[in-house]
Amino acid sequence: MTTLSCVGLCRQFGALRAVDGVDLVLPEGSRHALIGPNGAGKSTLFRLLAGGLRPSAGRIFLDGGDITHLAETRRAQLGIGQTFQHSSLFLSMAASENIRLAAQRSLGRPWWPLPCSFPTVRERVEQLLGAVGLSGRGEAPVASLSHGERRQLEVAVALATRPRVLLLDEPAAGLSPAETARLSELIAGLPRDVALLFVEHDLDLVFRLATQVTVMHLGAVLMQGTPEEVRVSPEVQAAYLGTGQREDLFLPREPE
Amino acid sequence: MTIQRITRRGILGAIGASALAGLPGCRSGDKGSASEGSGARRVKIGLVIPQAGVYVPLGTDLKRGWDLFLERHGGKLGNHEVTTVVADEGDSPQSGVPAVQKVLQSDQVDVIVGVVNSAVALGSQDSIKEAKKLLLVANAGAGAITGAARSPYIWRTSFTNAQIASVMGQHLAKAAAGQRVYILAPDYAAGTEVLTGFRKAFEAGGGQIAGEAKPAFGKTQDYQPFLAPIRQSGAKAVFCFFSGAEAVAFVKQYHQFGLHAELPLYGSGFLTEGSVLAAQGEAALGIQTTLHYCAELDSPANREFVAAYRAKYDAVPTCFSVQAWDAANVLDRALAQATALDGDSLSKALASVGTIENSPRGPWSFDGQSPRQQVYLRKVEKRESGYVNAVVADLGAFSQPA
Amino acid sequence: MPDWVNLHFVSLLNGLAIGFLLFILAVGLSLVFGMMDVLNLAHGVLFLTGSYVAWFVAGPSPSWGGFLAALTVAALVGGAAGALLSLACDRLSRRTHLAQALLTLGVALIAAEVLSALFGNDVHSVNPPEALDRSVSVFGHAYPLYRLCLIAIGVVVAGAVHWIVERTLLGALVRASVSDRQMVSAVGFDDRRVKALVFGLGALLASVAGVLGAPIYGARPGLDVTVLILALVVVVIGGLGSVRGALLGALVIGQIETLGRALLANFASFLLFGALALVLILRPRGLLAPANGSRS
Amino acid sequence: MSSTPALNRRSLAWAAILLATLAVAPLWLPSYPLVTLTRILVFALLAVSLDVLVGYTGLPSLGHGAYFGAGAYAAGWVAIHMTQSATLTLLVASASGAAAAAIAGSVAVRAQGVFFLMLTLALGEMAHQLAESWQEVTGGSNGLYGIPAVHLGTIVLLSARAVYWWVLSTFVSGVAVLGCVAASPFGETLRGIRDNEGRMRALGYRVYHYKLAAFILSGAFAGMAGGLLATHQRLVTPADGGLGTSTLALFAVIIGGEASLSGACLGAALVVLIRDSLGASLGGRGPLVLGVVFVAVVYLLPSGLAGALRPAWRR
Repeated sequence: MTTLSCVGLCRQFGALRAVDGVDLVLPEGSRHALIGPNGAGKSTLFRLLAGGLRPSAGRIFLDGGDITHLAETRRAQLGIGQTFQHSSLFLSMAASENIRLAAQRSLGRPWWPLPCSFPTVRERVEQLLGAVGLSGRGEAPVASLSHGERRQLEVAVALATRPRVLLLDEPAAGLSPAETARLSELIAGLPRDVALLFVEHDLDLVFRLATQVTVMHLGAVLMQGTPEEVRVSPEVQAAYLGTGQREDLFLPREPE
Repeated sequence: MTIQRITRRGILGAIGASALAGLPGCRSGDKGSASEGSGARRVKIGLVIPQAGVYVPLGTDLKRGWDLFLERHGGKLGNHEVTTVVADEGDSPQSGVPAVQKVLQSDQVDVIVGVVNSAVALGSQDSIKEAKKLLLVANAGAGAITGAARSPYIWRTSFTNAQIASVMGQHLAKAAAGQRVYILAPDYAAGTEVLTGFRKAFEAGGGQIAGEAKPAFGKTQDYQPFLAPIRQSGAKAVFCFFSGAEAVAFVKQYHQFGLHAELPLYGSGFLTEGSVLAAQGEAALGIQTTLHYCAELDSPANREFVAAYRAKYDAVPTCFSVQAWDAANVLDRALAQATALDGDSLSKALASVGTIENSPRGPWSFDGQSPRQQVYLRKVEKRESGYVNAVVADLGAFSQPA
Repeated sequence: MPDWVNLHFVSLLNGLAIGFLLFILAVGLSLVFGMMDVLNLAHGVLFLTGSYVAWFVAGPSPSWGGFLAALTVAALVGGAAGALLSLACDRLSRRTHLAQALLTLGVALIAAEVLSALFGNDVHSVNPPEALDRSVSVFGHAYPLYRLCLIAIGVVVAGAVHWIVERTLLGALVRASVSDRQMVSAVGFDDRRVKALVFGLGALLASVAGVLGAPIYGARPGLDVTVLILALVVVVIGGLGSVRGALLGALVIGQIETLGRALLANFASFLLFGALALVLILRPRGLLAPANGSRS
Repeated sequence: MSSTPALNRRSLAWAAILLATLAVAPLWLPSYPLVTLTRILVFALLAVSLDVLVGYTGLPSLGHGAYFGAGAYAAGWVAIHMTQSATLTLLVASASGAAAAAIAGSVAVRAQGVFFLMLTLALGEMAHQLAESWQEVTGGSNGLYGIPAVHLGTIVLLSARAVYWWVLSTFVSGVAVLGCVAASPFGETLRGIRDNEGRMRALGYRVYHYKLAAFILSGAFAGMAGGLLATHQRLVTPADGGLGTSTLALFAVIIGGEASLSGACLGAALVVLIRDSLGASLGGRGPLVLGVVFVAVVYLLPSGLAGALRPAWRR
């Protein structure tokens, strides 16, 4: 049963076609990686799927229903969780409160006007703190967390709402090898029914975790397939490393 | 006229207007009422006048009139040694009402004199009633103070808005018979009272109103949008009521846009009274107004008052100075006969004060706790000493219209 | 001319005069806010300073020399005050906008009281320079000559500011700072000097507007608040940080304050804020917000 | 600011001591300082209600006086024409504050940052103008005067002491309720919106509805403070709900230190003290003193009065 899919998705900024006719299918339990050089339109595609950006053309479906015109909030309520490339957290609060705020929306009653704490939410917070490796750091204010810890907290906050579709935007960026290893354990340990789409430049992580890979280049899908197919494909190497001579990249070509 | 113009200084100004004034030259601390002094009888009077905000020029005139009377009577009123406690009314009831409460409760004064702003006078009624102390209003002109919301403890030595305006209405009905008049006043309580007073008297005398406009109060600096319709209304004369900065702006722009040549301008006396006239300058020439006082009045009492005022302050007295002078005047007579200093006995004494024949504004008497007084027609003329409101005629004695 | 225009010609013309005066006042506030995110509540007091300078230097009925002297003194005083205010605000650059606004409000309160201590609380009116102190007939309607000149001055100032912002290095820096301040300092410009210059220019224009506005509004306590609110409305309606926005906002408010009051006399008091509310409801970022929408 | 709102043991002890001294104040305070203290409490409740909006939800409003004025006029009008029961007038005041806030909020909450600030300023000024020109109900610029003293059961709240105790008890219950709400999940959601509205949307929170709820809640308590004003001053004028009051309330919150109810109270006390008592004795130089205090506080106390009192690590 397909969870999230998009057909002919486009987004134009003036003349620039940042996302150009992308078709993507994300079935339940898939571990789908999205790779491509900078400026290929990966983040833009993410924001289109999450609802932060309105598409110029094309349609997006969730469990068969058309969610193209649904607002970001509504899509989140339907189970689409996302992390951000630049950590977007609640700086005046502690780490555990950040997670609690996210978990409270679905597990607790966020509009409850009297002080109280929901046991299910508390458990969820402890569990997630442990899962992302922040178990001792619950009470630390976010402002005092290191960059790596913030990336881990990002993932914990996204997971707190028990999303059915999880969009991770470069979760491993700036992590130390140890933290990256912990992150891949966490992702590997995700429940089978969660559909995961993640953008990543750390190709080792990609090839270890992903079951499906889509390579994007200049806004369009260059190739889709299993990690092995993508690893050996010449087009991908050309897209990443450039065509022919190396100089083309750096020296202006003399006019023929 | 109630210069009760809450020129909302908004963010910056409304904050001002402190409530407890400095206590110039008299003992501070709040010892109980001083009436039981050794031998000589004493009275403590709270002078509530604006010392901050846009009404400060009025506060200054009121204080000068009060001080001058005390100085010329050896600091005594009705053989009572007077202690004056000054409190700053500011420019809004937010500061005025606390000032009245302060002199009542903290300074334990026997009588309160002053109050420029009608909202303060009306707002302080309850504290005055509970304290059973006399409030002698020296300016606030809202009719309700001694009308609908009358209280035995609140008397007034100034005027009511409608009183001054209705006299001009009566006069114009005769003088400008058959000519339609356009009327104009700011959109607030006093402005409405003036226009209703004028309209009732003018239409009773057979006059016709050509049109009416009420510019936003305190928020209008440029009157051009209100001058254009005047020309189109086919009016032959204009009656208006503005005070302070608005009076200056209106009269100058009336002149700049060339209306002064075609349409003679009439007004309630405050349009050209005091420091406003100097700022208007040539634009005010020829404007006729009605008011219960004029510094040019040729009576022995006024000549002596103006000379003394000019000698002490090097300034020409205004109707505000006379109002405070007369407040001291009636207190002087009331305290002479009063048995005690509480509100009831002082009210009784005031009721039997009779005619104040030696007042600079001419003889007047209380009629329903507000003055029944002569109202004069004045016209702005240029003298070598500058512009003055010359007396044209004494239009007779008038009380507070119903 | 069509009858309707003829009927309200003077109001339309007056709307232009008041509009341009508001533009000279408000353009500084818009650039400073767009560039530095500082809501300068002392802008009104700068205008009032200009008005008092006009009364003090030029006197009630000024000659040409007196008026020009007043303009230069106001320009110097305003520019210096603006630069100082910019340095003062800069010390709070890491604080919230409201903290900076609180600082400017404190400064405004102090300055207003100092002015009323220096010049008293009476109303001081200033006549236009003699040569301009008369009415002329424009298409058969009497209209004060001074206000016509005001329109001319306004056009010149609008052109000058537009030229500075669009064509000069300082202008480029201003526009760059409006979109991304970190990048400007990263590229090597001393951020503080640029801000002091822009704040000074804005304040200079506000004081000059004070002198120009003196013959219309005079100089009195309380004028600073009225003018500040007008400037804030103009800036917000026009969109923050753009000269075109400030000009459009000023002309719109100029017309509302004149034509609007003439047409809807009994709603006069509601007009200004009704218009502001309406614009903000329809266009939450102002009529002409800069393309990228300044980060407010 | 620390994670747990100021409800932990130490500040509760502080609050208890303060409450005790306030409760016995009328026994030793002469009447005029008592009236000033009453005025401080009324204004402090307004500042606290505004802090829910400014400090907790991150929505600085320059028109909060309008709901204060709405509550005051409603309470005054009801006291004159219908009933003098203290509780009823207070309820009517809170309800009308909430209603006014609902109408204004539904429009204002859509805007962001300075545009929200200016929209609240515009709506506040229109309410102020309505109070000036709606002569029949609000008494126009002379204000609504002659509001009778209200009674609580059989006790008529006339003497300064009776009014003071009524205002104190309402103030304490108001601040207590708002303190609870601040510490509740709803309060935490508001703080989330203040910190990072975008992320809250991405987590599925319908931000508009929470902001509107905060606006109405804050308007209700501003209306309640307005009701206390009508009871205490027995006079309501347009200036009470005007720009002056709104600005003072906003900057009292900022001086006090945002997002701390105790800070808002301290800020309010300082502002009213300067405006009413200290400023007065300088012969009209009140605004000058206030200006100097504003500049001093913004430079010397970066985290406001409340911050200065709380130990550094919990900042």
